[in-house]
This record gives sequence, C-alpha cells and structure tokens, in this order.
Amino acid sequence: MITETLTSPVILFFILGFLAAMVRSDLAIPEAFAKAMSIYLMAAIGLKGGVEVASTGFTADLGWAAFAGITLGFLLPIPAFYLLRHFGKLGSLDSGAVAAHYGSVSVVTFVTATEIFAARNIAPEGYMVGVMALMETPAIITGLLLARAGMKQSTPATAPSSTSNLLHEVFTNGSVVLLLGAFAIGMVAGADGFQPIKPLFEVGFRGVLCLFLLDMGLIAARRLLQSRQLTVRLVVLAVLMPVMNGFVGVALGTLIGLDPGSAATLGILAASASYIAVPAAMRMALPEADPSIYLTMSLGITFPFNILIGIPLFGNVAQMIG
Amino acid sequence: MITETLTSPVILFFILGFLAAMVRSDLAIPEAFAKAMSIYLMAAIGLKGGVEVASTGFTADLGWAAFAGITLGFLLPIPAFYLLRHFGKLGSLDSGAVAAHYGSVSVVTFVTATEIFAARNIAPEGYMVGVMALMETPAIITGLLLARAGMKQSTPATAPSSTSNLLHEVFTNGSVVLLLGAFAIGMVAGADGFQPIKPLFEVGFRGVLCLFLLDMGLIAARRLLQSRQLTVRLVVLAVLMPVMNGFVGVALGTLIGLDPGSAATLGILAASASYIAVPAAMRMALPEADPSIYLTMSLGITFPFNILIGIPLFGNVAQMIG
Amino acid sequence: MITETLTSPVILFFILGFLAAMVRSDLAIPEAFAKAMSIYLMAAIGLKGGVEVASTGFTADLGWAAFAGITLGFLLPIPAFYLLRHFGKLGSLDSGAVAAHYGSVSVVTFVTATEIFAARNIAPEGYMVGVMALMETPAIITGLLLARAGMKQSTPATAPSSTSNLLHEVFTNGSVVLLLGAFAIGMVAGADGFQPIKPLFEVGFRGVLCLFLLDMGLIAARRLLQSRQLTVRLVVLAVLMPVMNGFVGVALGTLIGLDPGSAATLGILAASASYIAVPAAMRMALPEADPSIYLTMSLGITFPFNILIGIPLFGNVAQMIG
Amino acid sequence: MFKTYKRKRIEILTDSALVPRMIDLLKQADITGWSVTRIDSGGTPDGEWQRDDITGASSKSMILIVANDQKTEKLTGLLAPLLDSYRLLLTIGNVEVVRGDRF
Amino acid sequence: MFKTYKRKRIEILTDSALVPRMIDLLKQADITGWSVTRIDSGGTPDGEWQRDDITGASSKSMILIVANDQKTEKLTGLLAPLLDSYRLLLTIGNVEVVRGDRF
Amino acid sequence: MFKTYKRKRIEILTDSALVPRMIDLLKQADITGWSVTRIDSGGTPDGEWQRDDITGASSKSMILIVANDQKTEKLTGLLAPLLDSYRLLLTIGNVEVVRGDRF
Ligand SMILES: Nc1ncnc2c1ncn2[C@@H]1O[C@H](COP(=O)(O)O)[C@@H](O)[C@H]1O
Ligand SMILES: Nc1ncnc2c1ncn2[C@@H]1O[C@H](COP(=O)(O)O)[C@@H](O)[C@H]1O
Ligand SMILES: Nc1ncnc2c1ncn2[C@@H]1O[C@H](COP(=O)(O)O)[C@@H](O)[C@H]1O
Ligand code: NA
Ligand code: NA
Ligand code: NA
Repeated sequence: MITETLTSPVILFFILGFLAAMVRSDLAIPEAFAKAMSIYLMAAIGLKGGVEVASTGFTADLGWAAFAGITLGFLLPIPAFYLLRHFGKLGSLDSGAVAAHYGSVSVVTFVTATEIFAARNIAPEGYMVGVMALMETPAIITGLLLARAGMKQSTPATAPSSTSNLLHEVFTNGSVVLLLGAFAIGMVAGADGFQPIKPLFEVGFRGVLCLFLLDMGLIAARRLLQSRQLTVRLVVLAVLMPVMNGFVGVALGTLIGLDPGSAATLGILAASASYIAVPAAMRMALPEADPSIYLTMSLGITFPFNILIGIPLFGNVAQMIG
Repeated sequence: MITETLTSPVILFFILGFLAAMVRSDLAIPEAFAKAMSIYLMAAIGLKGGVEVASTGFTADLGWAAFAGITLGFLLPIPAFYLLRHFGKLGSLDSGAVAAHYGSVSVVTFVTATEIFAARNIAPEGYMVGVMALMETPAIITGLLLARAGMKQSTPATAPSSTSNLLHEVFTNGSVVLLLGAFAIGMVAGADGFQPIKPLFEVGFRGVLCLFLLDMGLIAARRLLQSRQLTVRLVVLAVLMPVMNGFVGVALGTLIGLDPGSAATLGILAASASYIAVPAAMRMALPEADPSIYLTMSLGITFPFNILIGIPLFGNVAQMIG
Repeated sequence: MITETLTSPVILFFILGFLAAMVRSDLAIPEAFAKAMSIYLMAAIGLKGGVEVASTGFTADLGWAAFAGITLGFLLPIPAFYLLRHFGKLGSLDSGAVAAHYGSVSVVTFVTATEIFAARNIAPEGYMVGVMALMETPAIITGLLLARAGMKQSTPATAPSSTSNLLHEVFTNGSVVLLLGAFAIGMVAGADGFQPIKPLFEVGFRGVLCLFLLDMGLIAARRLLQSRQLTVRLVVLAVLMPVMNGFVGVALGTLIGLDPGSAATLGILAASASYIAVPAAMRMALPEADPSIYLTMSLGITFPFNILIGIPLFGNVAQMIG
Repeated sequence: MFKTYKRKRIEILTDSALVPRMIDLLKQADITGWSVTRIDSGGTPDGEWQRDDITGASSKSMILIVANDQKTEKLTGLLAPLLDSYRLLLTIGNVEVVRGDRF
Repeated sequence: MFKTYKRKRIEILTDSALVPRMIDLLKQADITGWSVTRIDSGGTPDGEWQRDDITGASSKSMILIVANDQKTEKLTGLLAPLLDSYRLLLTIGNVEVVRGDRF
Repeated sequence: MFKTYKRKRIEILTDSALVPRMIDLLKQADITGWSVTRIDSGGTPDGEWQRDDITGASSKSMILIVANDQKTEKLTGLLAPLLDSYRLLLTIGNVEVVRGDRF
C-alpha cells in the first residue's frame, strides 16, 4: 500500500512542495488561496458526510464512533503530556500545548486518508466527517488543564483568558463551525438538494487537494528548515506519538465494530495532530508556550509522517485485524 | 415557496454564515477569495446572459425591460429619500446616500433569485442580466442630486469631486464594466464560442454561490453586531423600502408584458440595495455621509430580508398577477 | 486565423481587460486570485504534458525540441542586446535585462497559443510544455553576462549577488519548479493516475484562462498608461523582436522536423517575453536596471502583440512552411 | 561620510475609496512621492471594523509620506478642514533621511 | 490657522491570535482608537518566519495607536510584564496631530 | 516601574525582490530582528505603481527595524551607497522601547 500511495498525484504534489522548499525554491502559494482551498475542502467533506448520513440515518455505529472519537480526544493528550514532560524534557506549559495538538485532529490528513482508502476500496462511512469535527476540540480542554496543573505555583502576570472565553473560542472555532455547519446542510438538503451544488464540490475535490498538499509540503519543509528548538527527543516523539495514538485508534475502532475503512480512519484521526484549531487556541490560551515547538512537531514531522507512512500503515493494520 | 427556499443549500449557507457571525465564531473567508468569487459570478452571469441574447436577438421585451429598469433606477431614490429624511430622521446627505443604494441593485440577490426562480420553473429571460447592469448606476446620480439639493446652503470645505469625475467613476465602475463586458463577450461568442469555457462557468456556479453567500451571511451579521447608529425607524425603512420597491418592480414588469420570472426579477432588482457599486461611489462623492448607516441598512437588513423573504415573495406575487 | 482568434472568448476577455484599464475603470482582480490562477495553469499544463509524454515516451523529436529550445534561450538575447543597445539607445545594464526577457518565455502566451492551435487542429505535442520550462532560464544567464560585460569598467558599490546565489535562484525559481514538478508528476502518474484529478485540471482550464487574461489585459494596459520611459525606438523593438524571434523559432522547429503545431509553438515561445521568472531574477541580479523599461516592453507591448497577432501569425507561417 | 537631513514623516489614515482624493491633495502640496498600505481592522469609540473587499466601502489605507517642513505645512493646511468630515487620522513625526533633496 | 498637539505614536507588534487580548488591554488604558495591519514576515535571532494563514498561529500584526501621555503611560504599564512571555515588540514615538482632544 | 530606552526606528522601503539582499545587509550590521510588511501602491515623480503579484517585479515592501544608535549608524553606512541605484527609501526616527538590551 505504501508504494501505491507514493505514486498517487495527491501525495506526489505533497512531495513536490516538500522538495521545493528543501532546495529553497521561492515557490509560494498565496495564503488567501490556501485558506480558500482549506474552506472549500472542509465545506465539501462536511456536505458529503451530511448527505451520506441523511441517507443512512443515525445508526448505532455512528453513535459509537462519535463516542470513541470524543473519548480519544479527551484522553490521548494525557500520555502524550507525560512523554513530552519526562522523555521530551519540555516544561509543563509547552507539554500541555503540544499534547493538545496530538489529541486533536488534522483535517487534511483525514481528507487524504479518505481519498487513499477509497481508492483501496475501504472508504470510511460518511459519518466519520462528523466524528472528525467532534474530535477537534476536546483535546484543547485536556491540554490546558494539564498545562495549568503543572504550572499552578507560578502565576502569570495577567490572568490568561478566562475559562468561559476559552470555551467560547473552542466551540465557535471557524473550522468546527464550518465542518458541522456543512454537515448539517448536507443532512437537511439530502442527496436531491445536494445535486445542484455537487459539481463544484465533487469535480474539483481531488485536484484542489493536490494543490493544497503542494502548499502543505512547502509549509512543512519550511517549518523544519526554520526551526532551531527541535531536539532529537522531540523528533522521536513526533513519530512515536502518532504511531501509538494510531494503533489505539484502529484497535478501538475495530473493537466497537466499525468496518476496516472507518476503523483505519479513526486510527489516522488519533494519529494526526491539529494544525488549524489547536495552534490558534494555544496561542490565545497559553501565549507563554512556544509556538515554534508545537508547529514544528505537528506540521514539520507528524504531518509528513502520517501522509507518507501513517495512512498506508493504519489502512493495512485495520484490514489485517478487521 | 418560502419553505422550499429555506431548504436550498444556497440559502442554508447564507444562514450558516449569519449564525456563525452571531455566535461570534472566528470563521472568515479571505477577502481575496470573496472578491474572486464575486468576479467569477459576475463574469458567469454576464456570459450566460449574452449567449442567451445572442440566440434570441434583441426583442421588444428586452427594450422595454431595459427602459423600465433604468427608469426605476432614476426614480426609486426619490420616495426613498423623503422617507429617510422625514420618517427616518436622517440629514439630507445621509438620506441621499442611502436612497442611492436602494435605487441601485444587488448582484448577488439577483443571482440567488435567478437560481431560485429557475428551480421553480420561472427562470427569467437572459437579458435580465443586462437590465441589472444598466440599473446599477442611475440611482447614484439621483441620490447625489437629492443630497446636494438638500445641503445647498452649507458649502463643504473643499468641493466634492467634480461632476465629470463622478460620471466617469460611475460608468467605469468595475462591476458595471465586467457585467456588460462579459455580456458583450457572450453575445459575440454565441453558444458555440461559449462551449469551451462553459465548464468552468456552469459546473462551479451554484457551489461558488454557496460559498459566496456563506461570506455574505458573515458580513451581514457582523455589520448588524457592529452598528451603533441604527435606529428602529431605520430598521423599519430597511424592510419597508424593499417591499415597496419590489411591488412597484413586479407590477411594472407585468404591465410591460414580461413573463412572470422576468417580472419577479425586475421586482427583486428594484427591492435589492447595492453593496458594491454604490457604497464605493458614495464614499468618494459624499465622503461626509456616514458609511455605517448605508452599509448596515443595505447589507445587514435588506440583503438578508430579500434573500430569505423578498425572493419567494416577489416570485409568488409575479406568478399570481402574471 | 486572426479574425477567428479575435472572436475567441479567451482573447475577448484579454481585450475587455485592456479596454477597461484604458478607460481607467477600477476593475481589479485580487492579486492572490491572479497568482492562484497562474499556479493552477502551470500545474495543469505541466500535468497534461507529463501524462502525454508518459504515453508517447521520450522520442527523438522531444530531444531535438528540447535542444532547440535551450539553444534559442541562450542565443536569442544576443541580437536583442545589440538592437537594444544601438537602435534602442539603452545602456548595457538595461539592454542586458531586457534581452533576458525576450530570450525567455511567457507561460500564458504559450497556454493561449496551445488553446488556439488546438482549436485549429494543430495542437502541439505534449512535450512542448517541458520545452517551455527548459526555455525559462537560459536567457537569464546570457542577459546577465551581456549586461556585466558591458559595464565592466564601472564597479557597483556592493557586489551584485554572487554567481552561485544567482544560479540557485534561477534553477529553483518557483515557476520552473512547478512546471517541471507537475510534468514529472504527470509522467509518474500516467493517464490512469491522472484520471481522478483530471476534472479540476481540465474542466476549469479554459475558463480560468479567460479570467487570467482579463487580468493580463488590465496589467498590460496599466503598464502602458503608467510608463513614462518608453521611447518610439523601444516600442518598435518590442514589436520587432518577437517577430524576428518568432520566425527564427518556427523555422528552426520546422527544420528539426517538428509537426506544424509544435513548430508554431516553438515560434511563439521564441517570440514571447517572460513576465514571471525573468523580472524577478533581474530585480535581484541587476537591481540598478530600470524595471519599468523591461516590464512595459514585455507586458505592455509584446504580450498583447503576441496574443492578438503573434499567435495566429506563427500558426499560419508554420502551416505554410510545415 | 554621508549626511542626514531632518524631514517630516506624515501618516494619513483614510478610507481606501478616498485615497485618490488624498493623492490629489498631495500633488497640490507639491508632494510627488508617497506609499500606500492597507489597514486590516481597527476601532473607534463607535465600534470596530474589519477590512472587507466586497463592498470596498469599509476598507482603510495608510498613506505614508516623507516631506520637508514646507510641504508638510502646506499639506496639513489642506487636510485640516477635512479631518472630521472625512474621518481622517493625521500624524506628523520627525525622521532623518539621507538624500534630503528628494523630499 | 490650525493648532497641533504632541501625542504618542505607539506600535505593538504581536501574534495575530493575540490581537483581541491586546485590544482588551487598550480598553483598560482608556484607549478607544486603534488600527491593525498585517506583518508578512520577520526575523529574530532564533530564525525567520513568514505569514501563514493556514495555521494562523504564525502570523503577526502591528497595532498602531495614537494616544496622549497619560494613556500611553497606563498602557505601557499594562504591557511591560507581558513583553517577554508574549514576545511583543513595543515602540513609542512622538508625533504631532491636529485634533488633540480625540486621543 | 519599568525603564524605557531610546532606540532608532528604521524604515527601509524597497522592492520585494530585494528584501533578501537587505536582510543580508542587516545581518552585516549585527541586526537580528526585523519585520516586513507589503506596500500596496505608491507614487514618484515618474509615475504611480500598484502591487502586482504576477510579475512580482513591481511589488514593494517596508522593512521595519528597531536598533540602537551604533547598529543604525553601521546599517546607514551600508545602505547609503545603494539608495539611488536600488531606489530605496530610508527613514530613521526616535522611539522609546522597554527591553533596551534586545536591540
Ligand atoms: N517622499 C516619499 N514618501 C513616501 N514614499 C515615497 C516617497 N518617495 C518615494 N516613495 C516610495 O518609494 C518608491 C520608490 O521611489 P523612487 O526611488 O522615486 O523610484 C515610490 O514608488 C514610493 O512608493
Ligand atoms: N487613536 C487612534 N490610534 C490609531 N488609530 C486610530 C485612532 N483613532 C482612530 N483610529 C483609526 O481611524 C479610524 C477612523 O476613526 P474615526 O475617525 O474615529 O471614525 C478607526 O477605525 C481606526 O482604525
Ligand atoms: N529589532 C526588531 N525590529 C523590528 N522587528 C523586530 C525586532 N525584533 C523582533 N522583531 C519582530 O518581532 C517578532 C518577534 O520577536 P521575538 O520576540 O524575538 O520572538 C520577530 O519575528 C520580528 O518580526
Ligand atoms: Na490526534
Ligand atoms: Na433597488
Ligand atoms: Na522568447
């Protein structure tokens, strides 16, 4: 599955971007365009998921998958935190911030995995989009609690933003609102209502994903090149945590009876680290944590690892144990 | 027709944007992307209108519709001005500026109405795009004359931009040039010439409209949240003026013999308030007028009103009296 | 062929943009959108070329075309330099900078030519995309050598960027990397791998080209309006050089046995002047050269000339002598 | 060594739609060099705003000008009566520049 | 003739994600007017960065404020303890403005 | 209370394509912190320009630097000979900063 993955144009564009940045090419995707593609991709997967759920209805599987996803979101940051603190030698602030990223999910890793699993005939269920949206935020709460517990003694000069502010920020986060909103629209509109807008959201989908991954490749490699804080231990963790979380996710998915594609997808969601919702939330809630640590680990190492190795790996595992 | 409207994805995306802004989500569409979608939509409708007219030719109906549109553009600001001045309690500068907005048209209201009327089998004639382009600017002239007449006594410190400057600005306004230009290209190219570029301009159309309305929902709600100048009287007028203008438009359209779809479209054009050409022109020509008044009324109230209620309303009225 | 060209929507959008800027309309395409379209177009043509070469394999023709293209790139700046220096009365710095532009190529001229030749049933071979990518940079080197030879005596205050820096910049130039990268992806993926992403890159292609040429029309005309350095002699050269280079290109293409479409394309590549890779490189390598001279000649005169006259002209010539 | 000159650094914050009008005033004050940059958001006692490219009517720009005292005086005189009605923000600071004769 | 007043021109360079927090502080210092513009790239001894809209976590903004001495003092006092941990850049310069009572 | 330090606020307006070259010069002057923002349009006696991302050759950026007098002096010395041929605009103003040792 790995070699098949590596000849897919979607992945090749990621590699192109990565290499271009590595040779310090000035290739650049305008940020407004990258943001636009990100919005398009989220709207498209939200709609498709909602339309599918409109036809299958709310099933027990869906309920279990949602429950498993939220549970993973809340719990995965805990072992991550201890690894980061004790093996990674990070302070508790930084450990909490990084742990929150690994408990949350990466939208584009999910989308890429869905495409690759679909091409291998193990497409996940439509409701997994909803599961992903639900997994975006719980880890933020756990990560913050861990960070604050660890730094109880030292009081920052000004109070960090109040808990109510933070909860508001977390639940009205743009990507969560867009994913769940598009999901709801898909459910209300159903297959018939989706028909007239389907062309844009289906025809362009994979091509846009290519261009978006081109940009992600550039961003990932530039993060790596510009980082100076990265220790060997942190690099190890940035590979170890997705592997651990991914296995837990696949196992849990299989245990609750999901089909192999959905279980593999739960695995890749667990394995992935957030690059949209969590960095922004951490910057606001823990401004003293160093963003270059969490961005470099999440975007520079874990993201490429998942795209190139994690997706085929968890796909294979889910098919073997499923 | 209203409930049908409310389950269309196009409208649902508008509502999603509106609600997201109301709960103060940080969801945001990059402006360059919004502007790009606006250009795409204008090019697409201009082309389609031109291609249709190329096949039907210039008919008497077209001539009458154009005449009716221009007349409405020149005259509708007059009653609006008096309502704003005497019922709305605005000064003559602000009254003139707001009146110009309500005499002009909203491109995206037109596009949304066309989509909804088409889904109800009362698609307007292709030439209505041209009529819309012609209705963009006359109200600017009337609005300025009214504003200047009202403030004759007080001379501003520097002369506002000269009349020739203003006329130039009005006739070379980007949206007018693009709409009429694309219309002309559609007419020259005809159905055959349009064939090779049709995929982009047709496949994506409704999907782009969804994403654009998502942004308009965000903009409309944020306008409402940020406005402080809005009085109850102005809110009343922002609903009353589109209803009045819309009925006048439908009636006039039916009177000159347009089919119900085109008459309903003339109604919604009369009912709609400009959000592109006129605000920019007013900021230049009447810099002393308060932009937050006209933008909040036009974008924050009248636009959502027309999208949610005006379109189905005038569609029904046109079908009843048509 | 010229009148046919002039009624193609692609060309009509260019004319619309040109006229809009000439009447000083405020029509504007957001730059992020223009840049995005440029990236899309390069990715699309790179992919298509690569997929075609994947099926035809590396042929002798391909090798000859690549060799001819690179040779033209290195040599065409030399006569251009002498014309600019002695007929155009430019200094050697400016002559070298302008000559580099005319030895290199314009991506969008190539794309437009390909579309028009395809509509005339003389579509060029897929490998011509690769040839174009190879022709982007050699002229930069020749242009710089000419400029530096001419100004040997006068040493600039600080050394211009070192040669190794410059070579790096030239070979990692974003557009070169993207074109060759997408070409390679197309070759690896082949027709089958291209299938899933084809919709985006084919459906939208001509439509995007229309909107991009609309922007190029605006840019070209604004360049002309804003330029003050342009002499009659330079205007003459901005038309003469593409004609000369184009004839050389068509003749060479025919001589090495290319089909008429590919020979015509080699002609238009030779005739075209760079507007992406070279201006940026010149600004860095020869900051003392005046950018308004090379941008106005390349974008303001040669680009419109090629779009309106050069493409049909070299198409006809290639068909006659082919 | 190079010599530096004292000049004024003027900032005019204005609606983007009014930039062309401001540039006319610059020219009336014999100022031939300026630079414009977009402002993304801001606030006043009345409320907050974000740049929005759709209407174009709620986007603001900053015009930056380096000028000598005399031109600055002239420009300030031209702008002062408009500051309130056009909602402009005008600041004047001191800077040193190298090629003084250009400003 | 018009009269000019001496006021402070304050620049705060901060992560875009922290702009709302900064605006809260401005309000605490009785400052009701500000303007925000995006910064595209920059560098520190630790390395260089470019604006990136995908994560949003590595984009920076500049907040520009014109204020009188008293408000400036108050704001600086509120900001000083955060400068290091929030990685802010704060500069205070002198400018002249026309409508002094507004700031 | 916090102490403030007098530092220089330097602005370099340059072609975006030349920003990397300017950053090399900053480093030569021992300056390790800077911020870059895009300029959207401008004018000179020769004509007006707008930012254009297609060619990239007609877009300009402003580099903002806070530095102490000694580094400023050094940088000005490095830049002075290039001002004309590179068409740079250089301004130097006074500001107060809080953490003076950083600049
Ligand atoms: N006096 C000035 N104030 C502000 N910006 C200026 C001034 N003079 C020139 N500029 C800017 O610097 C750019 C280059 O100017 P020049 O060196 O004259 O080609 C112009 O396009 C303007 O954006
Ligand atoms: N004291 C200030 N400092 C910086 N910007 C300001 C200040 N006051 C107003 N502004 C900006 O100027 C714009 C117009 O202000 P106003 O004239 O109050 O409507 C505001 O939206 C802010 O972006
Ligand atoms: N001396 C300086 N002049 C201008 N900008 C600076 C300076 N030092 C730091 N910056 C900017 O402030 C950001 C944060 O700096 P730091 O607090 O060192 O992480 C940098 O990325 C720069 O964009
Ligand atoms: Na995860
Ligand atoms: Na109207
Ligand atoms: Na050429």
